[in-house]
Amino acid sequence: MQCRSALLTKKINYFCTKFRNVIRQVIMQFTRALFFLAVLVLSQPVLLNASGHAEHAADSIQNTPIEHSHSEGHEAMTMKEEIKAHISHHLQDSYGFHLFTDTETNTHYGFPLPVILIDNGLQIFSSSKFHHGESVAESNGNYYTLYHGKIYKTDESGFMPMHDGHVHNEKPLDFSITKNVFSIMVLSFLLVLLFMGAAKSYKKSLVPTGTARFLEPLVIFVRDEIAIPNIGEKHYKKFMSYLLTVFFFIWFVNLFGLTPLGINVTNSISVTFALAIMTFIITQVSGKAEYWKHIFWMPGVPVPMKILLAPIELLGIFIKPFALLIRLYANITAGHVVLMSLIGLMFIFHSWIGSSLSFALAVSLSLLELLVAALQAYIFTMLTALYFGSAVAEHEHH
Amino acid sequence: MEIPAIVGAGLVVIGAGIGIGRIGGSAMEAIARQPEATNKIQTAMLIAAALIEGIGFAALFAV
Amino acid sequence: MEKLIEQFSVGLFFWQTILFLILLFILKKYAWKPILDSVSERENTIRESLDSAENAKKELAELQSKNENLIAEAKIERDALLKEARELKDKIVGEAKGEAKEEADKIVQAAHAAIEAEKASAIAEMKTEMASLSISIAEKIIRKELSSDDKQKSLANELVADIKLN
Amino acid sequence: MGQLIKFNSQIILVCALGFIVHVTVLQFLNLPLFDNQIIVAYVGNIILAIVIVIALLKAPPKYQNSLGFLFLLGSFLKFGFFFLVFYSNFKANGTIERPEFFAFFTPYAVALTMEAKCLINNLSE
Repeated sequence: MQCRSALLTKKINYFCTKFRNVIRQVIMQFTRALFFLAVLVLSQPVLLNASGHAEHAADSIQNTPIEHSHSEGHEAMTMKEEIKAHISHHLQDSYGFHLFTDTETNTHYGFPLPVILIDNGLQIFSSSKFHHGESVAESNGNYYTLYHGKIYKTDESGFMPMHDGHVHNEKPLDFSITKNVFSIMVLSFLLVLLFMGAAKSYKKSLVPTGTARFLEPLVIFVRDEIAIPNIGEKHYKKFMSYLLTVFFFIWFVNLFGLTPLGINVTNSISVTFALAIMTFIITQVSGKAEYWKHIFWMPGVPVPMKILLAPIELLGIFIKPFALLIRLYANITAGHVVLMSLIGLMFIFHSWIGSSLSFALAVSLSLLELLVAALQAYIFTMLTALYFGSAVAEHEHH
Repeated sequence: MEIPAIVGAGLVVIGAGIGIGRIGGSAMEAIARQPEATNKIQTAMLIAAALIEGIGFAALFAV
Repeated sequence: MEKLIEQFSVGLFFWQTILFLILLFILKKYAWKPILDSVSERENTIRESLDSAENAKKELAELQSKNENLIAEAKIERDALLKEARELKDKIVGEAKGEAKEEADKIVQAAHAAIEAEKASAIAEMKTEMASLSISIAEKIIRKELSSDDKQKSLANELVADIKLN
Repeated sequence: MGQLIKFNSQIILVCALGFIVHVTVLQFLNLPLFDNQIIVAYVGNIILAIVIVIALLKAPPKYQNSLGFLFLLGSFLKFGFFFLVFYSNFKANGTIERPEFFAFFTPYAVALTMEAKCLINNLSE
C-alpha cells in the first residue's frame, strides 16, 4: 500500500513538473502571439467596415428590373445585415483580389485577376471588366455578368430573368484564376521556395542551417508520428512525399487564412474535395490483395456477416475520404464564421464593455484558430496515413 | 406536428459533443495515469474525435 | 448538402488538382527527397557511429578480460616458479646444511685430534722444558745452595721431595 | 480459360433467369414488357461484366494486388455506360420512375454480384 502511494506521488510529481513546464511555455507563446494577434484582429474591422460596401455593390446589378427592388432594400442595410453580408462575402471566392474598399470615395484597393471561360472557345479577359459586379463584361461578342459571386451568361443589357429566387441564365464552364486559385499559386510558390531553400542547406553538411533547422523537426514529426505508426516501417517511404506535401499545404493555407489578407482556400469545398480525391485514388491504387479481401470478403467472420459487411465496407471506402473533405471544410469555415461574427459583435454592441468583451473573445478564438489550423492539417494527414496504412497492411495473424 | 430537420441535426451535434467530451476527459485521465504514454493516447484520442466529428458534420450538412 | 454542391466550383477543383500535383512533383524532387535522404543518412551515420562505439567498447572489454586472463595465468606461472624455486632452495640449503655439518664435524674431529696432538706435544715439550728449566734452576740453586754443604744437602732433599710430588 | 467460360455461361444463365423473373413481374404489374431499353440494359451489363472479368482474370501478375481497384474502375465504366445510354432517356420526363430504375438496376445488381463473386474467388486463392 505504501509502495503504491509512493509510486502515485512520484507520478503526480512528474506530471506536475511537466505540466508546469507546459504552462510556462504556453504563457510565453501566448504573450508573443497576443501582440501579433492584436495587430491581426485590429486590422480585421478595418477590412470589415471597408468591404461591406463592396458587397453592396457586388450584389446589386443594374439594368435588371428585379435587381432594382433588391438593391433598394440594400439602401436601408442595417449594421447586422452588413456584417452578415460581409461574412458571406468573405467566405466566397471572388474574381479579383481586393484588399479593402474606401467607403467614403467608393474606391477599391486590390488587383483584378484573369477570367477564363470555356464558352464558344476559350474566353480570357480581366475581371476588372466586371467593375466589381457593376457592369456587364464583353468578350468576343459574348456577354457575362457577375451575380452572387458567380459568372452567368447574359445579353448586352445584362438581363437576368429570375424565377422564384433562382437565376436561370446559363453558367459557362469557369476555369478562372480566382482569388483562391491565385492564393494557391502564391502559397505553392512560397512552399517551394521555403523547402527548396531548406533542402539546399543539406548539401553543405548533414546538419542543417537556417530555416531547415525549424522545418526539419516538422518533417521528422510527419515521418515518425504520422507515417511510420500508421503505415508501418516497410511501406511508409513511398507515401512520404504526398503526406508531407498535404500536411504543409493545408497548414500553410490555414495559417494564411488567418491573416487579414482574407485568403480562405480550405474553406472552399472544391479544394478539400481535390485533396480528398487524391487521397482516395492513392489509397485504392496502392491497395494490396489483402485490402480488397477485407473489403469484399472479410476473413474471420461467418458467411452471412461477410455478405452484410461487403456493401458496408465498399461504401466505407467512399465515405472515409468524404468525411475527410467535409471535416476540413467545415472546421475552417466554422472557425472563420465564428471569428468574424465575434468581430462583428464589437460594432453591434457599441458599448465599451460589450465591445471589449467580444474583442477578448475574438483574440482567444484567434489563438484557438491557430491551433485548429495545425490540428486540421495534422488530422487530415494522419487519417490519410491511416487509410494508406489499411491499404498496404499485411495481416500476418490470419 | 412535424419536427424540423435542424432539430435532428442539433441532437446529433449534442451527441457528438458529448462523445468528444468523453473522449477528451478519458484521454486526460489516461494521460494523468500514464504520462509516459501521452503520445499514443493523444493520437488515439484525435482519431476517435475526428471520426465522431465526421458524424456531426454529416448531420449538419445533411440538413 | 445542396448548398455544398452549389458551392462546388469545377474551375477551382481543376486548378487545385493541377497546382497540387505540380507542387507535389516539384517538392518531391527538389525538397522531400534531399531532406529525407539527408535526415536518414544522418540517422544512419549516428546509428553506425553509436554501433561502432559500442563495438569498440565491447572489444576493449574483451581485450581487458583477455589481459586479465593473461595476468592471472602469469601469476599462476610465477607462483609455480616461485614455489619450485623455494623447494629447490630448501633442498639446496638442506643439502648444504648436511654437508656443512659433516664438514664441521670432520673439522671438529680433526681439531680435536689436532688439539689432542698439540696437547700431547705441548705436554711433552713442557715436560722437556720443565726438565731443562728445572735442571737450570736446579743448577742455579745448586750453585748457590751448594756453596755450603749443608745447604746443598737440604736443598737436594727438598728438590727431590718436590720432584716426587710432581 | 476454364474459369472464364464458366463465368460467361454462369452470368448469361443468371441474367436470363433474372430477365425472365423481371418480365414476369412486369407482366403481373400490367406494365409494358420491353420498354425502357430493358434489352440494352441486360445485354450491356452482361458485356461489361464479361469485359471486367476478363480484365480481372487476365491481369498481369504486376497488377495482381490491384484487382479490387480494377473492379472499382469497372463500376465507374458502368456508371459511364449508364449516363451515356440511359440517363438522358430516363430523365426525359424530369424524374426517374420506378420501372425505369429497375430496368437498369436489376441487371446491374445481378452482374455486380456475379463479378464480386468472381473477384472474391480470385482473391481467396
